[in-house]
Amino acid sequence: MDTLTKRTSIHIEAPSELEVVNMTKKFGSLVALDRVSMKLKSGTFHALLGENGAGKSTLVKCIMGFYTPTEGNILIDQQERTLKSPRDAHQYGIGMVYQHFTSVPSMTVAENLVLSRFDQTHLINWNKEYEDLTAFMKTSPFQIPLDIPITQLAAGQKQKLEILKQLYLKSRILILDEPTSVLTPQEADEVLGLLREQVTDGKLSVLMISHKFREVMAFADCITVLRKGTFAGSGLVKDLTISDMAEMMMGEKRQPQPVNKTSFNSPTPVLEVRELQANKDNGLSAVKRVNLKIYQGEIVGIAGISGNGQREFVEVLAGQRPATNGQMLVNGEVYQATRKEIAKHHVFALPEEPLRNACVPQMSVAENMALRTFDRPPQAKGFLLILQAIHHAAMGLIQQFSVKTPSPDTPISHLSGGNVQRAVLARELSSEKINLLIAANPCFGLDFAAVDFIHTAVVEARNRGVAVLLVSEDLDELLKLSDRIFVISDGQLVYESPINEADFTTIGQRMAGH
Amino acid sequence: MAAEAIGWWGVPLGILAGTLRGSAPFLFVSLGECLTEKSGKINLGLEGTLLAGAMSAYAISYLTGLPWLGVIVAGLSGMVLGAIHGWLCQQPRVNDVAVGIAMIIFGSGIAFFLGKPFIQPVAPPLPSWQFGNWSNFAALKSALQVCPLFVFGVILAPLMQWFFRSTRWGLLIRAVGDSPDAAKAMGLSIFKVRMLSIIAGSFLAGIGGAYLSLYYPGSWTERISSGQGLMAVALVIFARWNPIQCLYASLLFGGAQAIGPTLQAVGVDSYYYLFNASPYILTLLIMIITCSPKRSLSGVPGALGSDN
Amino acid sequence: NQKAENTTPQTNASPAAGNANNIVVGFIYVGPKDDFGYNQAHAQGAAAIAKLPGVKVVEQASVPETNEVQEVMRSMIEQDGAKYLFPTSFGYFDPHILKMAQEFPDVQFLHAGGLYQEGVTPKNVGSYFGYIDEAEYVAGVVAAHMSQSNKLGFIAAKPIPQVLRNINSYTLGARTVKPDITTQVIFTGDWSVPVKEAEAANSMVDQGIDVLTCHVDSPKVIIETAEKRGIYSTGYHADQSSLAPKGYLTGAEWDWSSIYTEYVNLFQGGKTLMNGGIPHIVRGGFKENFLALSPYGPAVTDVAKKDGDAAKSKLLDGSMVIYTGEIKDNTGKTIVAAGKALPQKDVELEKMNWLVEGVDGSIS
Amino acid sequence: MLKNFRKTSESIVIPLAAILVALLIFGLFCGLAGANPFAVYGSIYKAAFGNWSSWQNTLLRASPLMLSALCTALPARLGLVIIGNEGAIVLGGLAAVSAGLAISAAPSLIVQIAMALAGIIAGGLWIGAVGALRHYRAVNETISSLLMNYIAIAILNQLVNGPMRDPSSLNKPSSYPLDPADMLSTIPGTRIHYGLIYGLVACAIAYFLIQRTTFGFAARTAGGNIRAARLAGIPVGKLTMAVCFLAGSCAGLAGMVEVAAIHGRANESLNANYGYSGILVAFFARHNPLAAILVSILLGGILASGGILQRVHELPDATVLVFQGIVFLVVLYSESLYGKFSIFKEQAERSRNTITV
Ligand SMILES: Nc1ncnc2c1ncn2[C@@H]1O[C@H](COP(=O)(O)OP(=O)(O)OP(=O)(O)O)[C@@H](O)[C@H]1O
Ligand SMILES: Nc1ncnc2c1ncn2[C@@H]1O[C@H](COP(=O)(O)OP(=O)(O)OP(=O)(O)O)[C@@H](O)[C@H]1O
Ligand SMILES: [Mg+2]
Ligand SMILES: [Mg+2]
Repeated sequence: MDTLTKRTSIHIEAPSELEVVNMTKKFGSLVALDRVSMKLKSGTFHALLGENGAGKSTLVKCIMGFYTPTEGNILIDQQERTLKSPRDAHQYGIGMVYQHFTSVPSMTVAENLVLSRFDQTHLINWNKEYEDLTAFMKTSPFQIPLDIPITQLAAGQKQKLEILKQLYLKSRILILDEPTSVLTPQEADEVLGLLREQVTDGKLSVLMISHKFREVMAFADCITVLRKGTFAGSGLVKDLTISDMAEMMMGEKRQPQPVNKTSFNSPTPVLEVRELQANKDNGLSAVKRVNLKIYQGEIVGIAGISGNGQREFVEVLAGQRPATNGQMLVNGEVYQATRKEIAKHHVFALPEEPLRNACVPQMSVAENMALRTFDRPPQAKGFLLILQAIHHAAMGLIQQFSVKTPSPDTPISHLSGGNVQRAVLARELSSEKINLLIAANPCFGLDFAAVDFIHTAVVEARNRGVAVLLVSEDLDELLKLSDRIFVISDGQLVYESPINEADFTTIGQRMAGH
Repeated sequence: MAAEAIGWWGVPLGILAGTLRGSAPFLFVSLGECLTEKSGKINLGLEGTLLAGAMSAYAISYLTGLPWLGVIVAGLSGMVLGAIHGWLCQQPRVNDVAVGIAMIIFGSGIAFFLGKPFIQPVAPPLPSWQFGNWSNFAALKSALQVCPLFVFGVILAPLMQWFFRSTRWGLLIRAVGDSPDAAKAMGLSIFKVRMLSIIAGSFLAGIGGAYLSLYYPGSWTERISSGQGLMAVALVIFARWNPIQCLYASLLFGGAQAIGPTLQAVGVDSYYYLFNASPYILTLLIMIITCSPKRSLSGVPGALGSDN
Repeated sequence: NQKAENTTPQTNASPAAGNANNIVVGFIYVGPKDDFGYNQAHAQGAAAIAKLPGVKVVEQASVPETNEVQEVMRSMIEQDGAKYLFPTSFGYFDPHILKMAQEFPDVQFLHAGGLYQEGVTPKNVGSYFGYIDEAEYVAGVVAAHMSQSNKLGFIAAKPIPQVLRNINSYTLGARTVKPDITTQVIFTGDWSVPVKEAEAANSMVDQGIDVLTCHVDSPKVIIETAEKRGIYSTGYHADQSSLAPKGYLTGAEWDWSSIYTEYVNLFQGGKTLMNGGIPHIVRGGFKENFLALSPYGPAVTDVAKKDGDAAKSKLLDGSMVIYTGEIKDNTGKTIVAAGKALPQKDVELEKMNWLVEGVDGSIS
Repeated sequence: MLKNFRKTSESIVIPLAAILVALLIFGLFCGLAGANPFAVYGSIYKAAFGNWSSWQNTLLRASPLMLSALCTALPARLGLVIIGNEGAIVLGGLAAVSAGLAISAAPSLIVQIAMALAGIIAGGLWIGAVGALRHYRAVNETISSLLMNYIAIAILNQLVNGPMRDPSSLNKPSSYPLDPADMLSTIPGTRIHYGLIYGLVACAIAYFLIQRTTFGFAARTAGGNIRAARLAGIPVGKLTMAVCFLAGSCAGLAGMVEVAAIHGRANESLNANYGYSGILVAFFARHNPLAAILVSILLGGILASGGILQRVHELPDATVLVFQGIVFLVVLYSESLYGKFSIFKEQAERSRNTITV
C-alpha cells in the first residue's frame, strides 16, 4: 500500500534537482574521485565526459548508493540525503542503466521487469502482471516481446530493455552509463531522441556518460568533464565545440592522427570464406552462407548491430567456434584454425573483450604474451619451456607497446582494460610476418589515445601488406579505416561497397535490416 | 499373511513398491540441492547432511517418543551444517566442491560420533498412510503404504517449481544464481540469498535423512545413506535444475534400487553387482544421450561453478 | 544380554598369574564396535575378558582391510605392548596377519575363521571359529514349523563358504520338519547396505515368504522390516528380539566371551601357539559354548519349541551330524553320498561352494 | 626480495596457523567428549610424527594419497573437477593383477613393469573416458566421474566374485594371488613400499609437466580460458583427454601399488576410500603437485593418529573423521585469508578492493 502511493506520488512530480558536492572516493590508496561537484538541474539532459578511468562510473555509482563515498554529499532538491543502496536511490526516483547489462539472462523479459521492481509483492500474480506489462509496453517508447528469455535478445534490444526497466520503475532521474555502445547510430538516435522528448517535456532528467561527441552535441544540454578523478570543467553544449570538450578531457589539444594508406593491388585473396555457416550457443543459426574474400593490403570492414552473427563469424575465423558448413581458405589452402595452420599462414586476431577472448586472466603478462610462440624456439626446446626467453620477449614487447604493468610476472587480470588490450596488440602485431589479421571491436571502451594507437597500428599493418578483417560496431571507425565495407544483418552479408562509394544512410538502413 | 506367490508380477510390483518406499531421500536431497544450485553454489556435502539428519531424527524420536519432532530436528541439524557450508564456500578463493567434500567428512564424523548410543535402541518410526485398502492383495496393500513425509516431498516439488516462477523470493534466487552481477545491481545481497538457499536446501536434506532413519529402512546405522547424498548433485543435473523433474529422477532412482533384490527374489541371480549399479549406469547413459557439445545444458544457473 | 558369567571355567588359573604378568590383548574390528552385529559380538567378548584380572584390552574399530590394519597391529604391539592380537575380520588374514606374524614371531595372532595350514601358516597364528550353522539349523527347524507358505527367506551378503554353510544348515534344519520347504536367497553383495537389505526383505515378503533370516553385518534393518511386514524372523550375531517383539522366533548368536576367556586362561598359564600349548585350530558349536540360541519368541508354538530343543540337544551331545548323506545340491548333483557324513570339523565344509536342494538361488 | 620473502612467509604462516586453530577446535571437542586435550595433542604428535616408526606409518598412508590427488589436481589445471579417483584406483588395481597373472612366468621386473603399465593404462582410459565424454558429449565431468566410481566398484565385485575368482579364496572372494616374487618390495631399512617413491616421482613429474613444458603451458591456457586457448589454436579436446588420461593413470598406478605392494590380489579391499581423500588433498594443495606431497603427509599423519585416539583416549572411531573434517574446513577457510594481513604486504603495494559491477 505504502509503496504504491509513493510510486504514484513520484509519478506526478517533476524530476528533482540532483547535486553532488565534493564527492571523494578512494579504493584503498587509489583516489578514484577527488572532490568532484556537479549539478543536474531538473528537466535537463546532462552529459558526463572523461577518459577511461577518469572516474565517471565511480561518480554515478556513488550517487546510486552502490559505493559508499569516502567523503562528499548528495543533495536532492537542496536537501542533504544519504543513499546507501540503489533501493534508496529509487526512493528518490533515481534509476541507473549500468555500463554492463544487468538483466538476468535465463529469465524472461517479463520476469526481469517484475523482479526489478523494488516493492514487496511476495507472490506474483502473473495474469495481472502480464496485463499491466502489456499496458505499459503500449505506452513505452520501444517494444520488446515479454515472453522471451534475455539470452535470445539482440544486444540492442537488451540495452532498450535496460532503459525500459527504468521507465517501468518510473524513475525521474535517469543515469545512463555509455548506453549507446551497443546500438547502431540510428538506434542510438532513436533511443536518445525518445528520452530527449521526455526531458523536453519536463518529465525526466538524464545524466549520460558517453564517449561519443556526436551524441553529446545532438542531445545534451550541458556537460561535466572529469579528468583523472577530478573535476575538469563544465558548460552548456551550445557554448562548446568538440575540440573544446576534447581539450577538457585530455588536458591538451590533440588531433587524431590522420591515417595514411598506401595502395596495394594484389590479385590473390589471402582469406576466402565460402558458404560459411555457424550456430549460436543455443543451437540456432547465426551465420548464414557468408562468402567473402580479402586481399593483401586491404582492410575489409564489416558493420552491423551486435547480435547479427558477426561475433559468431569472427569466432569461427578465430577457431573458437566450429563451422556447421562451408569452408575457409587461407592462401588458397583449407584453414581450420589449428595451431599448425595458424603458424603456417601467420594468422593473428584482435578479438573483442580481450580479457575474455584472448587472455588467460590468472596467467602472467609474459605468459599471455607467449601464447602464440611458447611452443617454438627460442621459447621452447622440444617439450621444455625456456622461461628466460619468454620473460625476455615479454620485456621487449612491454617496452615497445608501452604496456603499463608492474612486472612481466603480474597476472594479466591485474592490468587495466586498456593495458590488457595493448598487451594483446603487442602479441598479435609483433610477429615478423603477418598475413591475415582479424580484428573485432578492437577499440571498444578505450579512450581517445588508445584508440588512436590501435588505429595507427592496424593501418600500419595493412600498409605492410597484411589483409585485415575489421568487424566493428563503431561505424565511424569502419569508415575511417576500411578499404571495403560490408554490412552483416541476420547472419548474412547484405551490403558491399568500396569505401569511397559507401553511403552512410544506406549502411544504416541495411544494418537495421531494411 | 501373504499366502500366494505372485511370481514375475513381483518384479513390477517390487519396483513400484521400491519406488514409493525408497524415493523420498533422493527426492529431499535433490530438491535441497536444486534450491542450493539455483542460487549458484554447489553443495556436495549433502551426504554428511543426510547422515546428520538421520542420526538426529532417530535420537530425538527415541529420546522423546515423538518422531515428527525428530524430523524437525533433523532439518535443523541440516541447517547448521548448511550454514557452515554456506558461509565457508562464499569466502574468497574457497571452492565449493572442496568444502562439500570436507563437509561430508565432518558431517558424517559428527553423526557417527554422536550417534553411537542410538544404534541399538528402537525409536518410534513415522506413521504411514494406507492407500491400498481397496485391494485384498497383501503385497499390493503393502506396496501402497506411503509415508506422509514422502507425500510432503511429492507436493513440495511442484510447490518449489511455483516458488521459482511466481514468488519474488524465487525470482531473486534465480537471479542470484544466474547472474550475480545483475542481482548486485538490484541491490541484493548475494551472500545472504545464497546463504539462505543453502541453509534451506540443507534443511530438506536433513529431512531426507529423517526419512531414512525413521521410515525406510527405518533404523540408525552408520551405513544408512550409502551414497544417496552424493547422488544429489547428479540427480539435479539429470533433472536440469527443475524441481518437477527432480521428482521424476528421484522416483527413477528409488525404483532402480529395487531392481537388484527384486530380480533375485524371482530367481534371476547373476550379475547382481551390475544390477545394483544400474541406477548409475542408467544415469550415465541418459546423460551421454541427452547432453550435447553443441548447446549448453538448458536450465543451468549461469553462475554455477564460477568463483563469484 | 551378556553371557559372560555362564562360562568361566578354571577361575583358579587366573588370579595367581594375573597380577604378576599383566597381559595386553589387542582387538581390531573392521566396522564400528557397536553395530548391533558382527563387530559388536566380538566387542562384547572383548569386554568380558577386559573384566578379568590381569588383562588389559586395547581396541580399535573401523579399521579397513588394507595396510592400515598392519599399522594398527604394529602400533598395538610396539606402543601398547600387546602380545596377543585378535584381528576379528576375515579379510585381515591374508596378507595382513600372515605378514605381521612373520615380523613378530613372539606375538600370537588369533584370527576368526581363517584356515591354519600346518607348515604354511606361521606358527604364531591361530584360528578359531564357531559352528554357528548349528544354531541356524535349529532356527531352520523352528522356522519350518512356523511357516505357512513353506517358503523361507535368507538375505545374505555374499556367496562365501561361511554364508553358504549357514544357508544350507538352515535349510537342512527346516527340511527335517517339512521336506518340501524352500529357502529363497538374495545376495545383497555387500556386508552392510541397509536400503538394499530392506528392499530384499520387502520383495521376499511380496513373494509370499513368511519367515526371514539373514547373514549380514547388522541384521537390525531386516528384522525390523520383517516385523513391520508382519512376518516371522530369526536373528543373527546377537539377540534381536527387542527389535521384533511379535515376530522374532529365535536366533543364532555368537558367544565369543567364553572362547576369549578360555584363550586368556591359556595365555596366563604360559601356554602359546608356538610351544603347542594352544591348538592352532579351535572350533566349536553349542557343546563348546561358542554359540547361543536366542530365547524363543512368544509366537513359537510348543511343537516347534520341542523340535527345536530336541535338535539342539542332539547337536549338544554330538549325536547328530548336520551334513549326513544323502545331500544333493540344488542343481541335483549329489554332494554327500548316502551313508556318508561330513562332521562339523571336516575342512570340506569350510570350502563349501554349493547350495543344498531346496534353496532357491545360485552362487554364480 | 623483501616482497618475495613476505609472500613466502605468508604461505607458510597461514596454513600453520590454520592447523593450530583446527587443533584448538578439535581439542575443545575432545574436552567436551571427556578427553584431556593436551594429552590428545601429545598422542597425535606421537602417533603421527613422534618417532621414525610413526613417520613410516604416516608416509605409508600418504603414498596412495599423492597419486590419488594427482587424479584431481591435473584436470583441475584444465578447469575440470574430477572426483573419479576411486574408480580409477580400483580399475588400475584390477588391471595390474590381470596383467601380473597373465605373464606371471616372466621375470619379476618385467611383470612389475607390465603391472604398472596395465594399471596406468586402465586408470588412464577410465578417466580419459570422462574427458572424452566431456569433450564429445559435454557430459559434466564431476558427475560422470562420480557415477563411474560406482560402476568401477561394481565391475570389480562382479569380476572377483565371478570370472576372476580364485576358488581357494574362501571367505573373501579374490582374484588368484600374484607370485610373491612379483610383489613390490619395501625401501631398504624401512617398511615403506616403493609406492611412496612412485608418488613422490609422479608429483614431481606432474609439477614439471605443468610448469615447465609446452604441454603444461597449453593445459594451463586451456584451463584458464578456453576461448583464449582456441584462439591460439590449442587442441583443447585432445588436451582434455590427454590430461584426463594422465590423471587417471596416476590413480591407476595407485591401484597397482595397492595390489602389488600390499594385497597381492584383487578384492574388495581395493576400494579403500583413498579416492575421496585424494580429492581433498588436491583441493587443499590448490592443485599444486608439490604441495600435494606435503598435504598427503599431513593427512597421512592425521589418519595415523586415528588409532591412538581410540586406544589411549577411548574416543569412538568416528573421532578421527571429526578431526579430519575440522582440519579441512579450517584450512579451506584459511585460503580466504591470503592478502588480508598487512604484515605480509610490501609497503608500496596498495590494497585493493575487488568490488566490480
Ligand atoms: N584484480 C586486480 N588486482 C590488482 N589491480 C587491479 C585489479 N583490477 C584492476 N586493477 C588495477 O586498477 C587500475 C584500474 O583498472 P581499470 O581496468 O579500471 O582501468 P581503466 O581506468 O579503465 O584503464 P584503461 O583506460 O586502461 O581501461 C589499474 O591500474 C589496474 O592495474
Ligand atoms: N571497485 C574498484 N576497486 C578499485 N578501483 C576501482 C574500482 N572501481 C573503479 N576503480 C578505479 O577507479 C578509477 C575510475 O574508474 P571508473 O570506472 O569510474 O572510470 P570511468 O571513468 O567510468 O572509465 P570508463 O570510461 O573506462 O568506463 C579507475 O582507475 C579504476 O581503476
Ligand atoms: Mg565507466
Ligand atoms: Mg576501463
